[in-house]
Amino acid sequence: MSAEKRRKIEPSEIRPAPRPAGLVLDAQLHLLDRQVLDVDGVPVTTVDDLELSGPAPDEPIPEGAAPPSITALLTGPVLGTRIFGGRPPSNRLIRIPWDVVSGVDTVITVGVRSDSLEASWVERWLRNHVIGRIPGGSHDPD
Amino acid sequence: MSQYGRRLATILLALAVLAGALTACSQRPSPEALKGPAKDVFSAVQAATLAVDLRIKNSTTAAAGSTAADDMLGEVESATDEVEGFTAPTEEEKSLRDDMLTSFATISRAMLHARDALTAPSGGPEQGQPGSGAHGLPEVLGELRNATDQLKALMTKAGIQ
Amino acid sequence: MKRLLGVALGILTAIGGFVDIGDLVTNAVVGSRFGLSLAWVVVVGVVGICLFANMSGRVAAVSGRATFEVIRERMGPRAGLANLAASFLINLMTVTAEIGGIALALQLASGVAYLLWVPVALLAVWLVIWRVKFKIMENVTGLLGLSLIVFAVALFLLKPDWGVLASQAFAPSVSQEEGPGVYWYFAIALFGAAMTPYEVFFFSSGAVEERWKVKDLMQARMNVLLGFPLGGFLSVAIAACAAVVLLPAGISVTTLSQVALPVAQAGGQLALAVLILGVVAATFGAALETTLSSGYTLAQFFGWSWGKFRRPAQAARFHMSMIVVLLAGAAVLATGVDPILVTEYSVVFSAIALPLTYLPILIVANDPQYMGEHVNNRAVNIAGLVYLVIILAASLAAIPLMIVTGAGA
Amino acid sequence: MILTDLLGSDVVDSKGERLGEVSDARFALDSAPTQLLSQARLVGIIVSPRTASSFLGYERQGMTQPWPVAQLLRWWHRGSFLVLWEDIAMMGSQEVVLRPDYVAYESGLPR
Repeated sequence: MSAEKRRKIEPSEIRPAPRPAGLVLDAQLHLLDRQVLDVDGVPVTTVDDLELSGPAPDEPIPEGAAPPSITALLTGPVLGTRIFGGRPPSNRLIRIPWDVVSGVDTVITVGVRSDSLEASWVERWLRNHVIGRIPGGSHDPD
Repeated sequence: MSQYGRRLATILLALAVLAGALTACSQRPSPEALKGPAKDVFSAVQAATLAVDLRIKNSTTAAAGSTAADDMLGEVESATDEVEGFTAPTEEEKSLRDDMLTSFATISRAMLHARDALTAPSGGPEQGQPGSGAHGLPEVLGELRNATDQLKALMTKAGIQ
Repeated sequence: MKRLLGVALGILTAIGGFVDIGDLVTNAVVGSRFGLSLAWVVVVGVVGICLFANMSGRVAAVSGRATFEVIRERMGPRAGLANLAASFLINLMTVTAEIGGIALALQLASGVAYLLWVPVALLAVWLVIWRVKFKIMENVTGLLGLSLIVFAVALFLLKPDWGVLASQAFAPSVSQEEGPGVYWYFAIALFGAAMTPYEVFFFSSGAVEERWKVKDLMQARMNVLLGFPLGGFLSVAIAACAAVVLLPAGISVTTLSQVALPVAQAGGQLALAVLILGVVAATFGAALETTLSSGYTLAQFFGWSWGKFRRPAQAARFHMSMIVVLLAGAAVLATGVDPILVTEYSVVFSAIALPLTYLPILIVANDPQYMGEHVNNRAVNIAGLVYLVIILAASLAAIPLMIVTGAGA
Repeated sequence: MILTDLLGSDVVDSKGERLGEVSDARFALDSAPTQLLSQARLVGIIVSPRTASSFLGYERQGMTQPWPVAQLLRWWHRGSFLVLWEDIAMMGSQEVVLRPDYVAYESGLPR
């Protein structure tokens, strides 16, 4: 850890923020832990983490470098490591690419059907191997 | 991030120790320690007496009555096990514990008769008909009342109000 | 006319749905040991559940988000996971207690050992969750649960000394025999029985299941504001029956068969039959609600597709988790643990975990992004704050009291 | 890069003095549009002097109810500020280093 001395930012030094043009999203507030619905409104999963096209760690960022952007919403095993520390190997990350995201409100909507997403493989496995097999499994409750 | 994991583990450990403290260890048969089992058995025999009384008035079904008697028998047995677990070094405590155990035994015998009498289908309103001769409902009721009075006397003697 | 029927149905269902094995046992135990001197706790609990259910129902209706999604979004994954673990364990305890309650009631009716009834109850609960429509399930168990009114009828038939009962209720005194520690321990247990978190998970998820919109809020508020207090009145009637018959006889309730004694004494075998029907319906309804609640909490935390309005195949993980919960409940019962004991612990742990679910709802009900202009008004916020203090106090005092009194022994 | 590696790590200025922890990352959807939604560009990071736990999102939404909870949480996060992407020199695995001439902006969310 670098110098323990803490330099307190005086409130007077804080200037009004520049206002970006488009929709402004804070990750913790608007993206993380939000429910993801597919195009028909079927819940897909909850956003456990975000993947950025961000800078490589521990490398100085050149002046005027393009800012990173969100490449994918992450879900699945990454929730465990987010809470208890550590990091899952990158091949085990389940991704929902950012370009299928169609809207961000109190929920995040994607423009595709949930069955087409890798994030719903557990649901599909259970449906085909367990729940679908039990009689009455694919009937509307009457 | 992982210090949360460690903190979580310490909390769980503390809870486990807490749970350990909850289990009662074996005590000496002081009136204070006997108060719990004695009151439990008193409550159980009163409930069984009420069940038999209601059955005589045909206010309850055979199933409900016998279930009540069965439950109460279970209560008396667990109280008896608890009192048997007491260590009684002095002579005076030993006699108190043994009196208590004999009283519990008479109560559980009375309850056994009550359960048998209660399970017999009610043959109609006349008295004493269901169940074998000496174990008709009114006789069982009397037996239960005597056992209760015996326990009550013992409790007042031992200073358990 | 149809609307009036709908309103009446909603209220009746709320009454029948309010009382479960936790209310039944805790009120009977408290009545048999403290008389009505703890009746004020039921009133506090009922007002609390009305406030809490209203807020979470409004959050669900306006924002379309059920309770546990909101909890995770607002508190982040770590606090959310702790909340999920606590709520899930308490739900599992309550499912075990409710299924045990069904079995005990059937034992009371048949004389056959309750452990033989557990698989029957389990299968019946699962079948209803698997096939029966949400609305039908809710109404049938609610209406049948109404037969618990037999406790109120029995109270009148017992012709008690109303003066004594009233003095106990309005001038509560801690009887020296039981001691203040046990008195306050059972106050928390009664509070937990009235304000069980699963009722709120079920209520707000039900709002999403039945696609409530803002216009339905009026009906929902009516159900809560009329149904729950009447349900609370039933709880007090249960305690009063025990106070009139069991307390003088020195019988302290530890089994369901003892709870039935006052009703048998008052109304004979007919009243007993109605009571058993009421207990089976109330515990069956509660078993459905708690099993669904555990499915809802898991699905809403992990973002699975959930809901009885969907085909089971469309909500595979939701249904799978409920099957696992039911089997786990049965496994716990198979160990021979006394369901009444499980019930007594489940209501106290409900009180302990209540702040974890109450605080996020209170916060989101004030968040314009979720609620638009339907945010809490000033009165609701003041009441919400008062209850936040009560709930925190009960939650903090529960464990120390549990140790000091040996869980109310 | 995974976002949660960034959240909660320390923020130091060019002289190595600790300013606080990254409590959030702000994005704006104003750059090149993809098929459905435009790219979410990283505007900057929000630094909180005391704790990274962005508690219930109060500190940036100007909400005042319920009465004590909102005020308590805002007090807990007072002094948070926004640092733009251009002012970040290095995003290390241990800490984020800012450029010497970084500017601290208000972190309040534009209403």
